[in-house]
Amino acid sequence: MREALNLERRKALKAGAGFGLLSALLSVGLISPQQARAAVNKGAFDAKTLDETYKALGVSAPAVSDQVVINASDIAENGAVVPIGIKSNLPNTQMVALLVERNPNPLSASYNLTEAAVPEVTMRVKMGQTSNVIALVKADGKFYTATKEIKITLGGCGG
Amino acid sequence: MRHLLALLAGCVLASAAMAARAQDKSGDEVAKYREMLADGNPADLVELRGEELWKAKRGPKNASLEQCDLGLGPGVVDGAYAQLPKYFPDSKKVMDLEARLVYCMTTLQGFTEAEVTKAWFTKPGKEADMEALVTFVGARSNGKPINVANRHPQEAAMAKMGEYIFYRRAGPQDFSCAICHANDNKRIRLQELGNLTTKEGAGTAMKSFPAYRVSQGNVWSMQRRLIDCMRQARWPEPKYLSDAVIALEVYLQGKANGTVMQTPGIKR
Amino acid sequence: MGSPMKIRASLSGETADVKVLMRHDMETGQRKDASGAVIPAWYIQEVTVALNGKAVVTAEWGAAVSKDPYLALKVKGAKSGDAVSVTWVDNKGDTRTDETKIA
Amino acid sequence: MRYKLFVLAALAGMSVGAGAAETASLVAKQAEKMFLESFRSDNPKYWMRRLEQDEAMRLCSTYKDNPPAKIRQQIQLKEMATIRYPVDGKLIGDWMEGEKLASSGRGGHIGFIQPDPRGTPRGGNCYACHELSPREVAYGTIGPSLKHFGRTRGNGEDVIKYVYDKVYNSNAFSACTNMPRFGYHSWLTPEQITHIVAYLLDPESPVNGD
Repeated sequence: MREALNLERRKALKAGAGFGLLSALLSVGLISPQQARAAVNKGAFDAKTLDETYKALGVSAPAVSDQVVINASDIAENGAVVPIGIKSNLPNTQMVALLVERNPNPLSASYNLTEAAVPEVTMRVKMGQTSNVIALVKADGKFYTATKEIKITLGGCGG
Repeated sequence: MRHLLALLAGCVLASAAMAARAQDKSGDEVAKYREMLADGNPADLVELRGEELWKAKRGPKNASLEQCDLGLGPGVVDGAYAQLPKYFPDSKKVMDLEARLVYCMTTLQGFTEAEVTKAWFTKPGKEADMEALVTFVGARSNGKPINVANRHPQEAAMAKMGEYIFYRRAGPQDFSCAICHANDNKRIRLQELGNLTTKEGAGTAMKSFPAYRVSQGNVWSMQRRLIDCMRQARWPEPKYLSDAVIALEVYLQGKANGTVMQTPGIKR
Repeated sequence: MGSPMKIRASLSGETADVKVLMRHDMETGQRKDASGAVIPAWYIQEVTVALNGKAVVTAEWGAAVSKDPYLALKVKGAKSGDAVSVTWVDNKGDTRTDETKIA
Repeated sequence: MRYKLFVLAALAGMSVGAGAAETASLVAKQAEKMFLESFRSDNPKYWMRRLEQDEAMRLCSTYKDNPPAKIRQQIQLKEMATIRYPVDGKLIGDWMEGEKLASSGRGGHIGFIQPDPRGTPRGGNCYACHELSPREVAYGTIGPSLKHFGRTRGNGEDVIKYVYDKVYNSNAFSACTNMPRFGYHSWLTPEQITHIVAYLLDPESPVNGD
């Protein structure tokens, strides 16, 4: 029985972009969320520095590119919710990720894009303090970045 | 000498202009931040839950709130928030939306007052039903002008007492509401402060509540907003639904009268 | 099973603008409650956006994504009436799927 | 209903020619009672004492922070007499400590919803209302800009004493100002006030930098 389940799971994982399958397995309780996480981006979300994160993602020496654009305000009124958009103008963009340099774990989110997706995503993240945010893009097998500083201000009455 | 003065005056102007520009830049960036937030207000999800709660048969009497009289007759929700607080002959009290919802939940659904006021605001992992109901009812006044006539003598009396409380200083920082909210064009840190003694200032504030607060991750009602102002003033904690809080609401709604509701808002 | 999402999908040309609001606490596991006890981590780890049942974007999230998450993206080759569905799975294994038709 | 009875009773007792002042004081009496009854009964007594007003607070509230000249003068004289100094007599301290105090708006929050944890140090929260260091963009404008305060005013004895006194008891100079009386309420200690003085006046302080 266990054999069978393992086989099932291996098949699912093999499917690669089969996230739908993964969630299906999760929802019926066939695999635990920890296993699901391990299956996808092992370690990258637990990495504590930019370098560790890049290593975990298999990224080396990403090139700075003006074809990667970060859309965010210079100032955020509250670090609990910081809206950030990433757009890639590079052909064949396969993945975009957002890293917040000074967060306890820099990697906030990563998006695998199929050909049907425009390489442009907007999200909202928590930032513990003023920090550089880095848009990491994988296009045609190579990695590119753009960086922007976002100031987190103390707001309101201050308490 | 005259040249020196002219030069000095020039410097002052220039640095003032530079400061103004720096401030504009911060202002522009804050405006952009708010614009990006406004594109998706999580309060919309809270509103949906509120509507479900409104229609759900609940409590010992297994009844919904659909027959609740919010001031425009039983079951009328559209526009109700915009004309609250008001005097209700059945309870012989001036009530705001939350006080009225508690009244309906006790009379129609058979809950006790303690049951429905115990968890009136959201705590981590526990969303408050009251917040959801307020968000739903509030949103159904969207586009309607605030209309508190203060016709009943008790409403007029509450407005006067609200004004008194607005200026009443207390606590180890000498604060009153007026300290921060009786002047035009002021900021606390980067946040603009409305002059709540004017229609424009009070209107901007009152039309947008209930509002989602990104710093808190949930919707705040006007009760929550005012009770927290008193916390920030370093005062002890007012009772939920107390007369002092409702009196302030009556005073502020009166100042905002005529302003078109735009809720749920989204704020820092 | 989670609270419902709000999905907006509007068409400009052949590209659909998809905007999603999800209701989730997104607890980092680093906060404490009033009694000083750590509030356990609880956050969405995986999001799939699909057009007519076919995955277009698959996302992995950390705990740094804000409470009540917002996600906006664009899908090519869409037409009026197409179904856009969004599925999330959190670290407790809870999941939710909602769907809307492109206006 | 309670209020209505109260109004009627009070009206009956009014002398002929009772005017706006009497009406105002009547509202004040009712409102005062209602206000104090509006707080949770489980607030400890020493919390509730925070709602008591001293004479300056009472007068400022009554006149909506704009008292007539005579009363203004009276408040200022009385408040001036409350100012106390550090034992060693030194009125200018450490600007770095001052910066911490100026930046923090924490401390002193009570109640049951979001009180400060026990022992949270109280900040001066200067940035809530004032521009100070040119490097801090998140400053308020309720009070005047104090950027380059020492650079423009110097740091002579008179200026040092003025700044100390002003922070200790703002109402000694400007009755019913928006600024708290930090020393008078023991919100900050005399020593902490000397650090704020340094933050404003020390040439090394970022307030006087670029």
